[in-house]
Amino acid sequence: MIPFVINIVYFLLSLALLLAFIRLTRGPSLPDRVVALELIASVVVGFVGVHAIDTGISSLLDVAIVIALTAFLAAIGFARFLERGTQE
Amino acid sequence: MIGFFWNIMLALAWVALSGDFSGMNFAAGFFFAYLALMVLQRQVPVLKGYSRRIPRIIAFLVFFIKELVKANYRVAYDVATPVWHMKPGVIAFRLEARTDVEIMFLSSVISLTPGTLSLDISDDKKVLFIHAMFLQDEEQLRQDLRELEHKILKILR
Amino acid sequence: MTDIIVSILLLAGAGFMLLAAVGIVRLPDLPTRMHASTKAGAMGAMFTMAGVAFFFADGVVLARAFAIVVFILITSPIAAHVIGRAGYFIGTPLWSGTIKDELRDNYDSQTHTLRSGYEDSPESATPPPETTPEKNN
Amino acid sequence: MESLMAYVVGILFAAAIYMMLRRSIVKLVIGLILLSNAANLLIFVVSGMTRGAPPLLPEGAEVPLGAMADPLPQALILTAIVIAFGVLAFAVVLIRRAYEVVGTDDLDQMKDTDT
Amino acid sequence: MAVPALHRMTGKYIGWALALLPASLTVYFVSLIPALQANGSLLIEYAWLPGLDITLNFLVDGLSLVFALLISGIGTFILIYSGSYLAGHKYLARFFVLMLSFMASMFGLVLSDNLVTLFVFWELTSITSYLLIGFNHEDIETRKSALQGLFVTVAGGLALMAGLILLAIMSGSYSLSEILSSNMALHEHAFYTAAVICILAGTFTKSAQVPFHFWLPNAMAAPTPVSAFLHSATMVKAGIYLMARLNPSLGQGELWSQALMLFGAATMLTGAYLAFSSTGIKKVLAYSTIMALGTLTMLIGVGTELALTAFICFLVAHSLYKGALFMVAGALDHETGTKDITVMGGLRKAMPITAAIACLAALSQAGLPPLFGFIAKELLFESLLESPIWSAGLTIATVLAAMLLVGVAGLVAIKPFFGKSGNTPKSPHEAPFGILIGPAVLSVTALVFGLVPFLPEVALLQAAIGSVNGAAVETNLALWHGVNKPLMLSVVSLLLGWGLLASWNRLRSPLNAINTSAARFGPEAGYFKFMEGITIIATWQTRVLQNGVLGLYLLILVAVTFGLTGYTLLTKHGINLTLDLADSHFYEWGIALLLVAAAAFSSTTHSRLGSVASVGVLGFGVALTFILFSAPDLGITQLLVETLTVILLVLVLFKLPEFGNLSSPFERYRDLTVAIFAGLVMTLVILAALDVQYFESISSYYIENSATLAYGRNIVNVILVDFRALDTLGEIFVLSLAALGVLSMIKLKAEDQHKP
Amino acid sequence: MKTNTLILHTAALFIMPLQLMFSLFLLLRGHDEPGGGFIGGLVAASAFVLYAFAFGSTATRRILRVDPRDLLSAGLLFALASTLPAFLAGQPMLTAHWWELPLLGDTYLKLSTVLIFDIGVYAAVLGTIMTFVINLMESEE
Amino acid sequence: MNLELALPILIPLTAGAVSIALWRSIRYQRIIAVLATALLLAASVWLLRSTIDQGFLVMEMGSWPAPFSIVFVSDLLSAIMIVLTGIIGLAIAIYSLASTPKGHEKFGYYPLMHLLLAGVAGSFLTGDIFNLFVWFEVMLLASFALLTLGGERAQMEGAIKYVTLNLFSSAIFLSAVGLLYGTVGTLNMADIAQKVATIEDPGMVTVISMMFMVSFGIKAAAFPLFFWLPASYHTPQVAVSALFAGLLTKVGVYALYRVFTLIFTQDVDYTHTILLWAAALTMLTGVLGAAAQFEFRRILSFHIVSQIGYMLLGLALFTPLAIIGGVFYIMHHIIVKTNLFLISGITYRLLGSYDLKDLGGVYKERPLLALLFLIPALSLAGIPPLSGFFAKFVVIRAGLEAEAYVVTGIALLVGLLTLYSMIKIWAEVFWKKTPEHVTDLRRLRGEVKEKHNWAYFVPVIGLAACTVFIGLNGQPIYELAEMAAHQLLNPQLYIEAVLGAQR
Ligand code: NA
Ligand code: NA
Repeated sequence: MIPFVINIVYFLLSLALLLAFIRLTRGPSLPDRVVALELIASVVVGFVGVHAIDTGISSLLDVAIVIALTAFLAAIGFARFLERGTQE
Repeated sequence: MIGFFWNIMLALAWVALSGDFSGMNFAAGFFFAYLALMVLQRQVPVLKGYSRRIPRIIAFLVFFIKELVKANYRVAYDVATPVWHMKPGVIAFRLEARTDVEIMFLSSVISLTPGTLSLDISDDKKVLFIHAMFLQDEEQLRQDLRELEHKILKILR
Repeated sequence: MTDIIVSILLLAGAGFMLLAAVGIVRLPDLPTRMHASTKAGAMGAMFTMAGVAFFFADGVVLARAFAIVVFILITSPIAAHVIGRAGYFIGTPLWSGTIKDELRDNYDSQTHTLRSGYEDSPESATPPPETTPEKNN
Repeated sequence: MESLMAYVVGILFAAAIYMMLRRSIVKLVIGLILLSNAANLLIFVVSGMTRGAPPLLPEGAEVPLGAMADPLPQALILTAIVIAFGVLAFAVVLIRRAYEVVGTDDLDQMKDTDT
Repeated sequence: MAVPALHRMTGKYIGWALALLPASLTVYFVSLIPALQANGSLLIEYAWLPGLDITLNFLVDGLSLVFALLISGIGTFILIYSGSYLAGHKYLARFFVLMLSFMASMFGLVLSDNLVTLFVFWELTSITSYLLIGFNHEDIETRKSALQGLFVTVAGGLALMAGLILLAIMSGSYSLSEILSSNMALHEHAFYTAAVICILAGTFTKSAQVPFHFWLPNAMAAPTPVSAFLHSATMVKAGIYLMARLNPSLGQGELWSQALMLFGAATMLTGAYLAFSSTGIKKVLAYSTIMALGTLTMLIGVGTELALTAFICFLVAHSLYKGALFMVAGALDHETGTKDITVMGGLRKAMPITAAIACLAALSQAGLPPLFGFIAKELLFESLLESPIWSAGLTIATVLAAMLLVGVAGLVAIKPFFGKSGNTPKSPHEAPFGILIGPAVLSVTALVFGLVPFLPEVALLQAAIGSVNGAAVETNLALWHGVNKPLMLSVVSLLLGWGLLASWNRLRSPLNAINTSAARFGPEAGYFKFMEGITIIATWQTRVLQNGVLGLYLLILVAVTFGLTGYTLLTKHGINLTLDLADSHFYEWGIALLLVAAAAFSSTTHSRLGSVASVGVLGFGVALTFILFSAPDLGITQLLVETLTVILLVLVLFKLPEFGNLSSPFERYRDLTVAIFAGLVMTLVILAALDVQYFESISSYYIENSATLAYGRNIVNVILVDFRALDTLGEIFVLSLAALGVLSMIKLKAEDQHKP
Repeated sequence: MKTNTLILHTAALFIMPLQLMFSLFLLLRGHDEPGGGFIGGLVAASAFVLYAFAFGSTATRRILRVDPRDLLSAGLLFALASTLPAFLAGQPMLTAHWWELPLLGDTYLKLSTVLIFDIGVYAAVLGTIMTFVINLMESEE
Repeated sequence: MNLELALPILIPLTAGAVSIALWRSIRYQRIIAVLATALLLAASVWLLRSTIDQGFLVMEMGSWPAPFSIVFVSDLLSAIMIVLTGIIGLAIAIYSLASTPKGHEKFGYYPLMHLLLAGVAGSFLTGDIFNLFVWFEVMLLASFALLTLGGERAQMEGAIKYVTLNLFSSAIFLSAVGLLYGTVGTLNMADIAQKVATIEDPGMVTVISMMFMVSFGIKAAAFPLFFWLPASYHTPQVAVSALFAGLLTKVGVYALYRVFTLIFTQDVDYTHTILLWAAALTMLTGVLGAAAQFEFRRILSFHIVSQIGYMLLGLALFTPLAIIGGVFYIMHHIIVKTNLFLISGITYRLLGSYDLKDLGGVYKERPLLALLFLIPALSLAGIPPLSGFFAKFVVIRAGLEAEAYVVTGIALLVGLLTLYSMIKIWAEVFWKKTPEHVTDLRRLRGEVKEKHNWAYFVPVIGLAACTVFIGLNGQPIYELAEMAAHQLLNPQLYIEAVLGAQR
């Protein structure tokens, strides 16, 4: 049962990745793209979790910790950019 | 929060001293450190009331997760159905929270709660501007937010 | 039994992620998209991690999964806040169906100040009446 | 998976080179990023891709219990990633500085030094 | 280096002081004459670079001794002469340094036993000659002339080097004595033709043979002592020396003798004609030198014993009279302030001694008895009359040349001193003693040798002739052989020459006109075309290749890289475009799709931040690939680096403009084609590499020993910090270098701006 | 645009210590589990980058206490110092040395040149990235 | 253990790290600069001595056995290159004391110099193909930073090209390493060589060798991959130009020599023929490029390209004599080319320009400097008896013996054109009258006393002395080259030294 479910989960997550990427390409504004990027980071966390179960390797969770702790920095960077950009 | 930080530091010290870097050992270290801080908090002012908060935090988490699941359904429904039921808008929410930590915590929780998103705080820190997805019943929303705020302040104060 | 719980949790997690993704594709403007991505993303991660914790049924893994959830809960609203705010202030258009905007009027784009509308009221613990703050334009 | 990834790597190389051939210095930098990603992936692909067997020995074990992914290319790629990062940081600041002093982002206008 | 110090000590007598050096050498060389051996004897032996068979062995035989004596003897007087001629010149010390260096190189050239050593000195003479021609280097024409001389002689020198190497390969030795003593039939060797052509290219340029003769008259920009010494007596004869030297080995081939006769005769005629039609006294002398050089070459080509005897005699005679005439020309120039013969006249009153010396030398040049020049000319005619081939043609040519030469001698010796007084810039006086001693001694020597020819013959010339011939030769030099064919020819040429001289003033303008129009097609024009051509080609090449457009540079690099790789793959391995659908899970397809989409979007979007975000997605995709395929450390690193990269880009980009659309559609399609080609080649190479995994990886060692020997369970980390820690050490230095570079780029500029 | 950074400020103060601790954790146990000096250094750098975004470059310099460049050189010198024991023992460069320092009772502090090396890597990576970021931010201001 | 094998990288790395730590104290950095490079030279001579005595020195880093460890290997080629690195390092360090602008010193000039030397030394010593990549990057980043130090417009334009094209090269190199590892499963060059030799159908190896050839060809500035060099080498301050001119491209050449004698000898007819034509065209395009230039350092830069061709010719002909010639040429070239750049710096100092049009009159006022120029310039042009002559002589002889007439002819022609360029510089800078617009002649006449003036001349005189020494006393140098060539043409020796005879 688990392998079947896991495949479904992989499928859903892949779909989520691609959909998020579609938003990233469409924009239209930079914040829209950033939101999509953030979501992709979250989906990768999901991928990591599922993969940890799939392979039985709990060490993979460290990857998820890193994403959780640092991925949002990119968003802050972009936001900073936007703030600076309109200053001029 | 300083208490929590110290708790973690002590736990890490425990781990380092025992030379066993496993997670279980860390948990043990955390527990022992918690006990130690419980004892200490009477003497050290910044640690005041630290030990009492852990149970409250857990209680809040349970409440929060419940809210999260409940309200997520509404967003899900609207996203999944072809017609938009939402009535989005930005509202100004007068804050009771005063300190930066309180405000930050509240705004984060609001952002995590489905249907609401903290946009910004007024310069005098009195009002939180919130984007809400379902402004069909604004009063109800404001009441819910107020309740949430109270619960948070209870933990933090 | 574990398998079933884990499966449900994983499917829920993945479902939320997909929901978030569909949300950001479908929803009409930046704030609404952010509603979808922030919440559903966090939810998805939470459920997935719960599944992981159940699957391994191990203290260390539990601690890690818990840490991941906590971290996501801390960081994702911060990201949402900075992006949402920046997006709003650079003038990303709101959906035409937006019914209310109490921020726009309090923001002075020349001086970059954001008023609360309560500048004169005292620092009281008692909440003021829950009405729309009077506009003093 | 390796054969599929061979195509992906090829496409990454193509995209990288196409970007590097553009006249805008910003595109040049994007091209450099793509290029280093492509090269790293190439190493990963040609030295064999193994599913679900990271080169971590279980606690207490001295030798692996089963087959294990090749750790050596991973170490190489890790080194290459970090080097590429350093290089990229340099390149990024370089293009900014070049833009400041030359006053254009058009590479075709940066040809005074050659002849 | 001691010269400047000596200059300070001796003041204006520096020339005399330095002349002691060659003078003592002359004595030394004379002392060697009695001990001369048939095969020559080694003076010094020193293994310079034995690995390459390069030795510093000096060999003395008749030929080299003749040359050595010419160098040291004439050199002695030239140094004295220079001291007076250039008295008070600011850079006299530098001049003497160069002269002495040249002299030393010249000695080395004629005495070397080793081909490479000989070549070393050969090139040194070219360089010192260059520096001496350009002694008055602030004048642009002088610099051009110096360059021309150098360029032509070095070009020939390079050919000579190849030729000498070929010769060494043929004969198996770099030692002249070994080559000459071995009796190999070199002309049957496959390399013979190439070697001869290369060597002759070297000697012809050095000795100003047609068509390379044009540099020599231009070299007259040098101070007169230089012209007298280098460009008449010694350096230009280096080529002659080498041909004479190699004649025994290479002379058996027809190519050798015919080429020498042909080019020699042509040079002789050209030189004689140009000498006669020139007006500058130094030019006249230079062209007559060319004529003499041609004659010498021709005589080697004829190659009979008689011809070689004539060769040696003519060589000596020419060196004596030409050295003297040049020094006289210098004296005239020095005293009158002009080099133009047309304005000189009647100088015998003001400069009687000079006039006497000039007459003596000119008589020798014209081949009149009782001077040594006469003996040489008689031998010349005689040998040509007996030449095995082309006898008639060569004889006629030589008579013509001799006739012109008589005219030339008259021009130099009679025109300035007799007749009407000219209008010269300076009012002339007799030249000082230092200037006159040289030409006087040389002319008198020519007279003495003419009167008692057996003196040099017995002592030296016979041995020299033997060296050129490769075997001993019996000779019998005498002033008077009775009335014979050669004498008749001499008389004919004398009379005709006299006639020419008489009509010189009338001939001058038509000859000038002919020369100017001929010059447009002459070899010198070729030289200028060549130099111009180099510049044109160079400029064109630079414009095409080094055009400053980075895109084109990169395009070429990419095309070469993948063209070469792809071609090699196609021809050496074969291509195989496969795609195994079964071995990938569907979600892996999803990730692959994400990677491709992210790459494609980031390289096609018009939004630079969209591109950056897309690159971020690509990073996530790559990280995911790492994670799914057992590389968690890589995944983590990739994620962190990607985030930091995005942050860096964002920090920097806001100072930069949006993407512009700068390229034309053609450029875009061209680049796209190349990029797709590159990607395709990469794919094919990877697919091919996946097929051929010849050996097991060495990684099993790390896996087995990580825990037990390196005490770590994360093998990747153990490799990074222990098994291959050096990589990591290098890597952190790379990072720190990037940091330093960034730091200086940002901060150094800021500091500049603060400066006033 | 307005620069109200209350939320970011406060959040940074919470998150940064977490990141820093996690980075040390990654550094110390990197020999056995995913992590190590690089990854640890990158995470630590993220922490300071967050701080820099929230509070600006001057404040970040203040909490770093030393110039990032000094951090960098300290890292390099640490890594080089780890070659000293092998050097003194006359062994090939970078030969690892392991020591167990006895602490109270039967606990030991495990030290090795490998760890020193990894710490050097950590510091160098942190120093490098902070040099990039702080200087870039200063050049904007 | 062979300490001398580690010192050539440990000394500059430590000096670099310490110099960064002493960032604010320029005085100490200057002292360390000279001290460390002098130590490096001493260590390199020690290394050369040991290598001559023992043939090969091998150090297995971390005491792990080869091929699992990274090994440092010194054969004669490596040792020679290291000695040259030491010589150039010391010369540049001393010269820099006088020539480096204050601002550059304050922003890490000295640490960058040390680390560049470390990268170069590491590249010469490593016996591991990936480690070579790492040292290449160290060198590359150091050169990036040095190239941009100062931030002038020309520097930035040049640097963008330099950086881009070199990074492309690095990416190709890295990919090639990956492909090679994928095919033979090892990184140790000796191990690779041994394994490649046993492959029956080595077509794929040849394919990979092309990528190495291109990548190293870019680093070496071979035709048609050299564009980055003339675009950038004249832009930084002169000591940096000189350092680059002496060492950087030679690392590429060294790498080509290493892999195309040790590893990729399975299809010599194909690979080395490509090299041969690349060599010929490199010589020709380089020298023609120089002929079109009228700026001191640009002329010199193009000549680097041209002479790389000679070095490649040695490798391409692949006969013992040819390799000897190539090695000899490398030794000669590094010293001479560095010196010429240093001299261009002095004339720049005297007259304030690198443009030949704005220079002149140096021979008249500074005869010693003129002599110091003539030595390397004529040596570069292959005029005997200077070092360049023997280098050229050997290569030409090897070419003729190998019956490669066209290429040899080109080599000869290129020698002539090289002389043409050097003479152009001589005539314009030294012979010509000082141009009218130069009004302040006090510097030229030496009437202004310069601080640290000695530091300009000591290295120039030292390098000129080396050139003359090699010319007059070529035998020991030739023997070195001969031994190096012997080792290069017998890769079995290298393999046995690294992996032990039992394998
Ligand atoms: Na790279
Ligand atoms: Na390079």
